[in-house]
Amino acid sequence: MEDVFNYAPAIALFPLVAFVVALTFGKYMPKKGALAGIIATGGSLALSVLMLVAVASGEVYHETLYQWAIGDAASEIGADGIEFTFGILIDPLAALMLVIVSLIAFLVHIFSLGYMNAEGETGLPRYYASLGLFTFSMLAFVYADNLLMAFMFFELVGLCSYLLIGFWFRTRSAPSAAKKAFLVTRFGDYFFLLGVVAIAATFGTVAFAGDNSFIAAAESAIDNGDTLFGFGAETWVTITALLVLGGVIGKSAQFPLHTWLPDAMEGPTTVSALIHAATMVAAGVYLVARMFGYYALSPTALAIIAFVGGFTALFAATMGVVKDDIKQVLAYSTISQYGYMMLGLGVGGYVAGVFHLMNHAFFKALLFLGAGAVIVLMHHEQDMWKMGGLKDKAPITYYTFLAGALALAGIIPFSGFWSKDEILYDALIIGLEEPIILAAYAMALLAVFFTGFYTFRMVFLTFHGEPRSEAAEDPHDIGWSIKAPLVVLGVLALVAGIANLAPVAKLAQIDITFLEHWLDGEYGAVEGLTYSAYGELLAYETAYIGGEQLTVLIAAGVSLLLAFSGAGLAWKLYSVPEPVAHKERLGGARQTLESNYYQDEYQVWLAEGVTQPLARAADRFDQTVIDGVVNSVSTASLFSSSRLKRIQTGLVTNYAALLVAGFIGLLLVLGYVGGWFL
Amino acid sequence: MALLELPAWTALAPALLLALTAMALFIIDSIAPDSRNSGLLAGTTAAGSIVSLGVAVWYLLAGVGTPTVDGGRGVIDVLGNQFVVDQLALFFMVIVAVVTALVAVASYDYMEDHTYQAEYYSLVLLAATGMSFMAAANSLVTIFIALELASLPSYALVSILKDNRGSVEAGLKYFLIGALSSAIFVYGISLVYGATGHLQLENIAAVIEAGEVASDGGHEIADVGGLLGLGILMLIGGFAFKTASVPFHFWAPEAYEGAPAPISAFLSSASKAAGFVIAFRVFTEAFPVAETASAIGVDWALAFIILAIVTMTLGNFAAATQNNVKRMLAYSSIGHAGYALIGLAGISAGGGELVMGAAMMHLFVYGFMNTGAFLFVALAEYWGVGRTFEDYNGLGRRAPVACFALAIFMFSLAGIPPLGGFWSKYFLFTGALEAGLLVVAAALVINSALSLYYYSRLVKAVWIEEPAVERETLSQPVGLYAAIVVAAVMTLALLPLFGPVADTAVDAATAMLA
Amino acid sequence: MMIEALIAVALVGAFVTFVAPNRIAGKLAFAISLIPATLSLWMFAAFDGSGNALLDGELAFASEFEWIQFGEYSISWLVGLDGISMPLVVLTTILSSLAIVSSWTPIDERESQFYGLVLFIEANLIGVFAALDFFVWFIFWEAVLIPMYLLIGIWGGPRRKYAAIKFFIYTNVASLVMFGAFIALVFGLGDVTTFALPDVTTAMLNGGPDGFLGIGGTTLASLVFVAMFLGFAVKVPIVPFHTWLPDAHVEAPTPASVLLAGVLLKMGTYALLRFNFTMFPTEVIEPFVIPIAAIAVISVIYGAMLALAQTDLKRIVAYSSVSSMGYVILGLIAYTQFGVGGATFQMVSHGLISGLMFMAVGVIYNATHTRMVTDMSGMADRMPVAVGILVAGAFGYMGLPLMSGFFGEFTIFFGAFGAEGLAYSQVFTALAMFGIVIVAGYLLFALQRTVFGPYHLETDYDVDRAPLHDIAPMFVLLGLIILLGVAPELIFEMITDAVDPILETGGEL
Amino acid sequence: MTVGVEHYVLLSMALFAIGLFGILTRRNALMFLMSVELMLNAANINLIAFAFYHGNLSGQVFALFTMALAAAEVAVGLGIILLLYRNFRDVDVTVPTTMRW
Repeated sequence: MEDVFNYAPAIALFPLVAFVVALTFGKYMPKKGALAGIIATGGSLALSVLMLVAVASGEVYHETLYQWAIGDAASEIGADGIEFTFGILIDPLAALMLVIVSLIAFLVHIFSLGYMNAEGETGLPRYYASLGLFTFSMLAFVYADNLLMAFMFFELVGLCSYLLIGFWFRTRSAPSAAKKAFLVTRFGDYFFLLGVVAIAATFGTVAFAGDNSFIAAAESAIDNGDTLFGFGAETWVTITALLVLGGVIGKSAQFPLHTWLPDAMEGPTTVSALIHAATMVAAGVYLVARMFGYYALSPTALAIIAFVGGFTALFAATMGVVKDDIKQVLAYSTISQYGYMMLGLGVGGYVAGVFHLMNHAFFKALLFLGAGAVIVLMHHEQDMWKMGGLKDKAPITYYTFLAGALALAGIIPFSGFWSKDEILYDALIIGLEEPIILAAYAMALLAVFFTGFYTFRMVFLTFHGEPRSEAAEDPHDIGWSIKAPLVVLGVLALVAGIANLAPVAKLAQIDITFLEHWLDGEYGAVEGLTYSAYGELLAYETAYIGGEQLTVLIAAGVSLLLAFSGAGLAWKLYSVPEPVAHKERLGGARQTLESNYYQDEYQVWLAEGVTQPLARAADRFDQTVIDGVVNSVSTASLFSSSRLKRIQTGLVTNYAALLVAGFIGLLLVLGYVGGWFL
Repeated sequence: MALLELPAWTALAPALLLALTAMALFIIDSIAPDSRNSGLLAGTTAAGSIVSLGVAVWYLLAGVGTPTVDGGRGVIDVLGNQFVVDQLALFFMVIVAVVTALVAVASYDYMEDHTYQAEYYSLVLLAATGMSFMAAANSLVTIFIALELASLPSYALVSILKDNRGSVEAGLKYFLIGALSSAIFVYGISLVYGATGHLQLENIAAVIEAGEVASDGGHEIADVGGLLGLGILMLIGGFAFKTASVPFHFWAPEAYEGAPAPISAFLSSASKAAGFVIAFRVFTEAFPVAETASAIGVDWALAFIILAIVTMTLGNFAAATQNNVKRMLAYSSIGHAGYALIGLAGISAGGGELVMGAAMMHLFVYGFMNTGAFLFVALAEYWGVGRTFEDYNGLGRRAPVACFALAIFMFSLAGIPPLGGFWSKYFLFTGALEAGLLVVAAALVINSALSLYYYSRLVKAVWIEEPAVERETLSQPVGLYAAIVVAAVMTLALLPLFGPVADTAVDAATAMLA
Repeated sequence: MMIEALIAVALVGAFVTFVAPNRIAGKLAFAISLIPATLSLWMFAAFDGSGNALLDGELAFASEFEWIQFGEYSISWLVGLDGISMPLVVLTTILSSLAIVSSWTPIDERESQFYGLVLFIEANLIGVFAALDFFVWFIFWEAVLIPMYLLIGIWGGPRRKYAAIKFFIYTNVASLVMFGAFIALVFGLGDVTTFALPDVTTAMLNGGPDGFLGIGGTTLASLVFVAMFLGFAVKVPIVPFHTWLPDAHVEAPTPASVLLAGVLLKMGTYALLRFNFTMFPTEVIEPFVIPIAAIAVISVIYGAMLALAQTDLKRIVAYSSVSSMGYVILGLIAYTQFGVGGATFQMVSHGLISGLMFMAVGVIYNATHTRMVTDMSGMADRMPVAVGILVAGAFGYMGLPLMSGFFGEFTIFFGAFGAEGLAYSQVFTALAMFGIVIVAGYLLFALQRTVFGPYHLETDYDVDRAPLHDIAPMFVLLGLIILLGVAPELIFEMITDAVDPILETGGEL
Repeated sequence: MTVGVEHYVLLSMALFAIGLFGILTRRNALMFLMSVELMLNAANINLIAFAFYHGNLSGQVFALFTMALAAAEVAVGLGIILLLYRNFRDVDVTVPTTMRW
């Protein structure tokens, strides 16, 4: 079975080929490169599934395939050489993620046929090429076997995101949004790269897995109580872990680097679905999961992750409440949901985090594609206040979208409920010991309410009530290529939860937590990259409110209650024939919420109010002072020249006089030195 | 090489040949007084100087002057040591002959329709003879005579354009300053004679080394140190005049600007070189550093250090903002005099032969690049395009070859590779450093930066600037072009082929300082 | 004799082109330039050198003979290649060929002179990287000035005369200072009577100078180190000696900019590596480590900030070159294999990328006759291919992985971070690294303003797709950039091989 | 009684100074020329006196050469002064100032 792994590189290479094909021949091809993309991603999907099966059959794959650079570098812990390589690591986590990514990519490619091609877009080859490049980078990132390789493809997906957000480059807003997206994430990546460099310089390796992985090295360093770059080993690990976290926060749009994601909605909705909901944004969280062992070594780092996650979850949810643009709502919900995943990982809920990552990938992709469908229906109108009543006109869209919404809101039995609930549960049991985690838990819990509210506000405004515009009266019709992906994802949104019915398992004492076993390497696993292995590293105490089962019930109950009440409120307010905005009820909070807590303002201010004036000042300084000195030298010498040549008066008698004077001067000097006058 | 068979006086052949050619010209002129056959005259002059050049080179190759221990033929002295022919002498005879030849060829076109051609060429040759003799003169008497023999025709040559106010003014100023300087010079000679009782260089040296004057009951030389010092200083004045060094340079800008361009080339290259050769000879032979210093209480090199710095600075700074190309070149040649003076300034220190050798190389390369530059001005005057930088604008379009040569001369003067000027300038820099003349070296850096400005300014004018006036195609006078091209080719070729020059120069210097 | 062949072909070619008629000059020059290009590629393949040229390593294609005797000092023609100079020679020849092609469009007067000068520069640049005797090296080093002065001065922009003379004098003065310092060093070494760099290096590392003009040996060494550093700092250029660069770049015609940024700046860093960081024993460098590292960081950040304030595309790229050179200095001073090796790699990489950027900007300028960010927008609408390449180049400049720039920068950062000899190396690295954010800032800003958004152009020219011979060279460069980004070992191996001896002799800084 | 050599030297120096003074003050070209002659003759006095003092003849011989050359110099000088008069209608040396700076 393991020989299938020899095809592992192809998973990423197919889309790369598609990229080249679409870029070069795209404009001559029937579907402008779409077919190449579909075939490639299809192939990747098939191979990924094969990998999944292979792993299920107990195999794992960890090979170094290509040597990028080797050299001598005395690392802090004494290793004196280092290799930077490209390699593939396929373990349960990677295999799972491969399937998710290739599946979504495949579906999005198909969807694009209806969304882009049918709409007669120009520049389709560019579009499909970018998609192909993205899929390639993302898949390569997923099964990267070392941190540097991960970083490199982490950057590349950023590039693709830039290109795709700016797809409609003839507008003013899209390029600006693209720039912002790249810059903000780049700011995070700065810390990431610093972290990579630091880890490489510290441990002389950047491998994720194996005995010579930096995780193992860090562990032993902590055990030996080494001093690394003048810090205690654990402190240093924390520092480097947090540096890497910078990249995570940037990519996964966590506070305070979340501001780019809403703007990123300037891109085609398909792109939003693939990149800015399901996969690229997940890269950050995935990275944390990938090197979870490293974070597990540092309680501080974990606590920070958890808190940031919890805070972001609430923070973003509140902003989603007041948005009128359907994609904006989804954007903020995405931020919020990734907050949950961070929280889950932060509290050591490795399985929960990954679980939610998977579910979210499905239902958020679904929701975005659904939104895309709605936008097609609405002749590219995105304001929910202009929609309404689409329920009957586009049933498939409606029901799939509803499935996604229920999952997002966390309504049992939809997938979102299970994963979110598990996260909250994990947070709770830790929180009972750690107050800061408890705070994070509280915020996340509160966010559940808002999630339910904005989700169903969106649903009701879009699909229920009376049509509020002639576009809504007679919607544009949509083809199979749009419907099919929606159905597939809709089903997944409904059933994906089965993968890990933890509460049920705990209550009914039956062993149905497949995902947990999966990630715990019961089928196949790489040494040290298993849930239980991480568990040993974790330093968290857990506590229960009167027994485990009770705690489970309480946790699930509370979150469900909140979700329902949020949804109920939305139903109360908006599920009416003629819904009206209720924002004024928010009073003072409204302005703050609508302007997103002035996050963009201060970041823009940092860029335009601080940096640019600084740059201009530097430029003035350069022009006047530094260059001024240079020029003044020449000016001075030319001036002195024009003065000096005046002694050549043209009067020969002056010459004689000057000559004699000069001679006497020389005489005096020599005479003085030679002492002739003494 | 049947040289030994020749009588000793033939060692002076390079100089004598020049004199003979002058005579020949007189004969030609007296046969056909009002002939304008400039071809014949210029040809004769060129031929004579080329023969003289050939002989000088032949002697050098034959090993005249190289110490017999090195398989050479040793130094040959003539007329009871009034003249000596050694490598130094031959080296400078070569320079003089080269410049003369170039000037003669160039003058063929420049003086084409000039009345007094025979006079012109014979004067050139007489001056050249004087300079050639200066190279060999070995006694203050012969030095003074040779120097005057070089000067007097020069005065006449500068003012040979009788109806050209500039030429006459130049001649006048040159002459007046010259007369004054030679008076000072000869007075200096008298004082040295008074102090030592000798006019022949090595005898003077002998007295100074002995530390006492034998002829009169033997009193200490130090007693007359002031007298000797003043005399030496006045001698320096004489050389400074000939080499156009501050403060005796005042004649140079006007003389070079006013004189016919070939003459400017002649004076600024050959005459300057001649001035330096006597300075080298006198100060290496007659006034051995240490003893003289003990006698007059001061190292005379100090005077040259001061002169070098002041001269190069004044020359370059004054040149930087000139508008008249010829005048700019005049000042630049003052600046180069300053560079060459480093050779004398550094003699006293260890490794003096390197400095002096470098200075000699510089004068050699200078003989090509500076002559070439002035000849280009001659060409411009021949075309009648005007005298200022603006007038030169865009010449590169019309006369690419000449302007290419000009670029070569300018960059070579600026000491930028891949051109001959690079070696000599950087060897001077190197020598100055080894001699420990850090101040001088620093001055050299500053000045060469400034010189870059005005040299490139001329290149800019001919190659970069747009022509101010649209001019029809320019004629291509054979002689001028030939001279310029030859000079340019030599300047270029001296980069790879600099070895022999460097060897000869350093050997000569070593021999003098030995 | 291979190196001589390279130089000779270029020189002869230069002369031939100079006298050739204008209309064929471009094609002719390109044809001629292909000879050294292919030749150097063959040499690259056949490269059999090992070790460092100055530290008695195995030279490739070496040749030596006596040239000039100056007193007791002998100057000999000594050329040869090692792992450091080989890639740079290839870079030079290839970039020259491409620069020639890229100038077919913009250069429309006095072509023969133009292409002659370009070939002349090429010859000298090859010489600079191949020469191993100080005087020979210095001749080529200085000879570059003349053609560059003329290229900027004749075919440059409105302020070309000012820019040309500024470049000319500024760099020449620096060279004089450096020259004097080195000569003083050789005299200080006493028993050394050649200017051959290997001999000087050996003498330096075995005891160093025993003083000159009453200056003690160690003091002399330090003084010379500083003087030479300053001399090269102008050429690199390092803040605050950089002000000639933007002027020269902005005024220079595209191909000149390509060569200037692509190769001429590398002369400075190359010389720094060869002289300051190879010849001098570590105890001499020691006191200057912190200041130099500080200067490097300042160059990176300050240069980037300056670029941020510009609205002229060429000026932006020019200042970003200052910034990038800061990385190189940081890598050199890190004094580790990855630091120095990465710095050398970055020389090549930056040569390719900045060359590409200048070409792309040039192509846009050919079409729009403006370089002002404020004058245009939406260029991607009219010249998609050129813009595509510009964007690719910009991301290369930002250090996008799998492009050469990333490898250079990453290795430099990695080498610097753990550098034992550099106190606070982590802080310096972190500060310098922030350049990658600023560079993204100004490049993306420029892209957003110029190539994206609705099409608009201030100048009234109708913009059309660029001709193939403008695009082709950029594709070649892009290919090389990606190739080196994916397979850096192609040259990194020989580089490290040549770098190691330096570090061994130096010992730990 | 014999006159000490130093008196001759003082005399010649005085003469030299007079000549120099003339050069610095007189603007008439001929006066200028004569002053130069004075300076040359000052040198001659020295030479002859010293020749007498040192008891060798080279000084005297040289003095003869000097006179001859002085004569030649005057010849050339007068020629130039003639030209000066022809072109500037004046023998004032401060008149020709077309070339300066």
